[in-house]
Amino acid sequence: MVRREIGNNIRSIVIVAVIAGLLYPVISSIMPGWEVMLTYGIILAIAALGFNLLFNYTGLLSFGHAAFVGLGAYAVGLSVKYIGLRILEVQVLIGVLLSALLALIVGFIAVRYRGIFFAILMLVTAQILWGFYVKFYHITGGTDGIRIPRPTLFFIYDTTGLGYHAFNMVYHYYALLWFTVLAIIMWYIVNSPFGYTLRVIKDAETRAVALGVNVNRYRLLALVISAIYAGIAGALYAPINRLVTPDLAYWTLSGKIVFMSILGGTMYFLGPIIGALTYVYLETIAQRITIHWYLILGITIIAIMFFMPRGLLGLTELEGFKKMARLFSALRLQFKF
Amino acid sequence: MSLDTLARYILDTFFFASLISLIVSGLNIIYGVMRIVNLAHASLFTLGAYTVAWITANYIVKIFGSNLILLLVLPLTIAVIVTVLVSLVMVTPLLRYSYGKGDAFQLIVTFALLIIFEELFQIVWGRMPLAANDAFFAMGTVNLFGSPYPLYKVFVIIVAFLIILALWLLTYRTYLGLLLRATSMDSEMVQALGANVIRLIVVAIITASLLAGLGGALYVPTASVALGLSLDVLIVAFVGLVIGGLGSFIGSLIGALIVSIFRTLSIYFFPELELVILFTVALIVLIFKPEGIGGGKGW
Amino acid sequence: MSVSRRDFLRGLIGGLILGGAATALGLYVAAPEWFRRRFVEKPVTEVERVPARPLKIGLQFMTRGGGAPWGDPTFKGAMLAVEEINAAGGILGRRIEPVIKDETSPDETVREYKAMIGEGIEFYVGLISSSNTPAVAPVAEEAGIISFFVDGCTDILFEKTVPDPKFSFRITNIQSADGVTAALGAIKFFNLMEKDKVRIAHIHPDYAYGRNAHAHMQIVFEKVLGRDRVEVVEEFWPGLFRVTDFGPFITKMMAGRTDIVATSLWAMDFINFYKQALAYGLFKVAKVVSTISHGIAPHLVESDYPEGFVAGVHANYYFLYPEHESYPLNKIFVENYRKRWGEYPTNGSEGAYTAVYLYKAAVERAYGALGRWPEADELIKFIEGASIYGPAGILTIRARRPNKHQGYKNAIVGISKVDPRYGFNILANPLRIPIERITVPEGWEGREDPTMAYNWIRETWREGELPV
Amino acid sequence: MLKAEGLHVSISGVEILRGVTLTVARGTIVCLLGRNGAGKTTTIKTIMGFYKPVKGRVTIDNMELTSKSVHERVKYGVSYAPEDLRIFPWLTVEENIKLAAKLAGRNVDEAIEIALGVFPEIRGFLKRQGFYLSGGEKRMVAIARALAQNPKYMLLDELLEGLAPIVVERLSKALREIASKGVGILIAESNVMLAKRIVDEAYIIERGEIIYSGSIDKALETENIARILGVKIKP
Repeated sequence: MVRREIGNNIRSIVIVAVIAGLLYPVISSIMPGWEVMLTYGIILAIAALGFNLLFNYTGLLSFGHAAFVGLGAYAVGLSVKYIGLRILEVQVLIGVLLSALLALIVGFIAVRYRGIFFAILMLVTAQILWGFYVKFYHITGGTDGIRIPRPTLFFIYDTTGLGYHAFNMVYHYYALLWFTVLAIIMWYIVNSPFGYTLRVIKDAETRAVALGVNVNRYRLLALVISAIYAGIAGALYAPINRLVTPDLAYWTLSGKIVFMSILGGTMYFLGPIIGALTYVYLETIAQRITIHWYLILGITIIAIMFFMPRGLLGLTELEGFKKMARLFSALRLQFKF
Repeated sequence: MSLDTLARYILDTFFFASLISLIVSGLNIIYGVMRIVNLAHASLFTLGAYTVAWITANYIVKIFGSNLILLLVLPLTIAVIVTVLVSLVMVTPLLRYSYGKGDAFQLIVTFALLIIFEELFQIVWGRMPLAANDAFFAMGTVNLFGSPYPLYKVFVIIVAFLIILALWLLTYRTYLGLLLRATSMDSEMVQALGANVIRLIVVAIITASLLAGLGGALYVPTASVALGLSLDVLIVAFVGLVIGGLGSFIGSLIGALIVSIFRTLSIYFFPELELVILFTVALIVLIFKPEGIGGGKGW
Repeated sequence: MSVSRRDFLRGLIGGLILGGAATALGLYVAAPEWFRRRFVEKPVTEVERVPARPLKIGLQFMTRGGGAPWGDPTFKGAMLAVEEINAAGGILGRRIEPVIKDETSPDETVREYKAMIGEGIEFYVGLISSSNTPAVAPVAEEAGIISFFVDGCTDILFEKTVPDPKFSFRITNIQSADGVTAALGAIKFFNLMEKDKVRIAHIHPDYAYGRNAHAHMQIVFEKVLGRDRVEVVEEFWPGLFRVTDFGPFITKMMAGRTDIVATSLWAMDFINFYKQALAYGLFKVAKVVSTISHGIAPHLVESDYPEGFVAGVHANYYFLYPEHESYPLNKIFVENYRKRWGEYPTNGSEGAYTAVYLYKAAVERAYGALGRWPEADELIKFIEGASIYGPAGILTIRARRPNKHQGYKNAIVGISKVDPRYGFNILANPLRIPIERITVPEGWEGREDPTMAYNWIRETWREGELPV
Repeated sequence: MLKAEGLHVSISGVEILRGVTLTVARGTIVCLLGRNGAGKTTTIKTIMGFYKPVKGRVTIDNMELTSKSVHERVKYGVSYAPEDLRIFPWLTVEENIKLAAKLAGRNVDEAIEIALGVFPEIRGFLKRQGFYLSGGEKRMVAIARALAQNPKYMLLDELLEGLAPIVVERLSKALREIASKGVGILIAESNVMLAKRIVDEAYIIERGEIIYSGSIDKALETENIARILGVKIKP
């Protein structure tokens, strides 16, 4: 296995976070309205990170991660609707517990299967939840969804009084904080003995079994962690969207999460993050160019799959890019900066 | 429940099962030969439906009036031809090059193809739903224990039955069927024995497209066709596929029938739970028999 | 890690290049506009009384998928107004420039709405679905964009979601009026007052609109006919545009010996439903009352529609009424609309058309008072409480709670009938219902669960008596 | 003559074969002997066309096969029985053989007769599905299936492993019978003792290279080769 150095270290996470932080005021001043996408992007990146723990490190393709995203979002929505809870951290915790519980229940069965069966099992799970949200109108509000009031952050900071732009900005940095912490934790997870074991299981399952590894237990744990990430993303998604609807558990969202990770490059730790951030803008730009933007999306997906299987970060391995990197480091040595 | 109601329910169940089984068996042929679950398959169903709706309303009715035979046969034939041609241009090459590239790759590529189809329908046929119920009404109704039932739905059930029968004969009574079944069990070995698997793949995709296009063409006189139909159809077909078993011919039929039965039952008893029930059945089947009811034995 | 410094550099360069490329792409798309705003046009100053830049209007309707027969004419109505105003020189000389987005699920609709704000719209006309107005309105309030919702008329919007709106308005009649009008139409046209027992089957789309229509039709039946004379045989809740085969539903209705099928299915759902119901012979045994059957483009209501059922137009407007001879405003609108789009307008077209003109009228009045182009929060005062003559007659925007910012006009319901002059099925024998007789009056204070109108009817209507 | 000349094969960046050269003449049985992972299966699969060699060529009676795809090679008279046999599990034995004959363009009834001529036992389970066959039966069917294609050359991968000596004896006899009809057989084997029961001449492969060709007995006299093949040399 070729080692993918680029985008697989802890500093690059910090760099992305810092860039996402600095870029927000810049975008909002030169292209107002475009800055919200950045927030959506980093929140979806959290879900994509969870997805990739399963996909790249464990070798399981989940076509139903929207199940956990939806559960996280509905944890926020239902806790607001029925107990008036608005402290976001507590809501996130509820989302995490529910996602983990669901992952444990489904995973108990699902981790025994691979490939298409695992993908379908996850898809079916998500669709059942979706059916529940849609059909139980009196509990979930059906397709109308549940409106989310402004949350209280850090237990004491009530955001109700903030204006539209002020709240968006505050929430962006709040989400960014979650993102940074979660991404760093994920980096430690994939580079821990646990993470290496997952990779051994993925590449050579029989060898792992021979070494006495309980393969299914490892897979289950990976699924639970992955679900927790998606759940947190769902919970964080609710307040910025102001609305929780069954769409958040629909298979198209699962598809989007898969696509984001592929776009960025699933072989890289940073891939899903870059993918999510690029995707939200790609979607917006494509929508501006043409009303037939799904056509562009579809063609892009196919082109990436055939011609850029390593995704956007795969470009950094091109010779030209490497040459530039060498040039840059030579310059740096020369001038000692 | 009175007799006429019961009879209607049974016929409705079979009608829905007929359409679903046409799609599911197509999905299964492709899966059998290539090990690809083609998510874009339902788009061909929609394509067939759009073609019939468009051609009937714009040409057939205007040129030939409401001649029943022409209304039934002509749009159906054209739709099937269009579907197969489009499949040859768009679906076949993509699937061919996705062959053997891994589950993730294939699922993602076919998903993208589904999106592209959805958008192309919009460009060609606009955003309005299309309908062409002429054949449906021209056929009239049949008296079913005292209340009317649309004859067209019976016609669809019969046509689907004949198609399935032909498919069965093809699979179990011909050399091509033998080859197809062998390929669904072990395509590499078939190749090593001297079969041109790529050619077989093309044949399989065309057959599947034909079935899907026919399904859509049969469906459209009973309802209208709109954007988003592919997704709805795909999801139901998918449940049928899972229940019946991936890559199994008998499974396709069983799956379609079970989906249809549960759908009718849930509409009758718990209309709120229709989708939940369908997916729960699929989940239960996956847990206890992950290869599906008829799965695991090749096509 | 020993190599981490090199990793760091590579990561940095990768990030920079990707970031740069993304920014460049973004700039390529957005820059001309931004550039123009920054450097070419002079910034708006206090001295400048009317900004020179075009006036951007956001238009967002369901123009694809099953909702298209409804959303498409609505969009056309708005575009007609925009084109007419532009041809006449714009609003105070400002050309209107439409920014067009799609209305889909609430989630995506809100995101698109936000994107429109980013593109600098100054006012907004949009929305068909009752799922979407409660989703978009809070955002409109926060962002301070004057937004006219053409439809999406759920009572919840101005009762619960934004009880004290500033920037959001709604043109269509409130949703409770829809169910009430249809039920009253059924009682009148079918002479239900004379029947001993009425067996009703409900079939409604499973979201706010359907739930709402169900509640209001049911309360009117129960109140006017008397609770024990009404028997509900079945209730079906097919998901909006999710069911194409209504066979099982229809079979069950017929099995239950239904007299009246009460429905609020619309657009594609209604078309599929009635075609299958025809084939199953439902209309031979049961009468149908629909809140909304004739709300789609009139020519799409084909001549095979069953005749003689209670046809609703969402309690709003039909292109034949008010009669053209006595009300030329409608005649002109219908003719212009026909000339532009080659078809007859719907109540949605009328609503969107009137909304654009309402904005124009308000701006002009504000200009008269202030002597300059009004800010959004100044403009509100000129819309609240205002009345405007539209093609449908007079439309009044309510200024006080409950249902502040809701538009009111007289409701209409009729009988479906094939008209050889048009070659399609029209709404005939119009029954016009004064809106104040069927909606919550200003200042009424009552419970809002499920809606105020529901409780108002329950508490104030006299049992066994027709209010109109 | 089936010839492989200087085959170099890489699989996902790892070089598996490094210049393998061997020849099989019609009417002879040639054994490719080596440890697990030495490159036996890769050699056979490359001759069959499953792997494209980086360098080197495959010819049959001086006709170039290197660029031909797998299914075309069957038409030139090569047939193949893989290591895991790959009998189609849900087809009957008869259908298995029929399919092979048909794909090679042969008359089906004739082909079945020929196969039954070598393995009369098969007649007893002709209608049984492949899934329900025992290991020994499967191997017979695998050989019969290859034979039904009327090949000039047969490639058999690890056919004898794990069988009872009596079955080995039966299969060896059959192979000799087939060879006597003018078919060239290349058989891959890791067990020297089993190989010796069938044939004396062998190519010995180690780490992707042919390190010896000739008599097995002679080879075992060389300490190095004997160690590779896991045979203890008597003092």
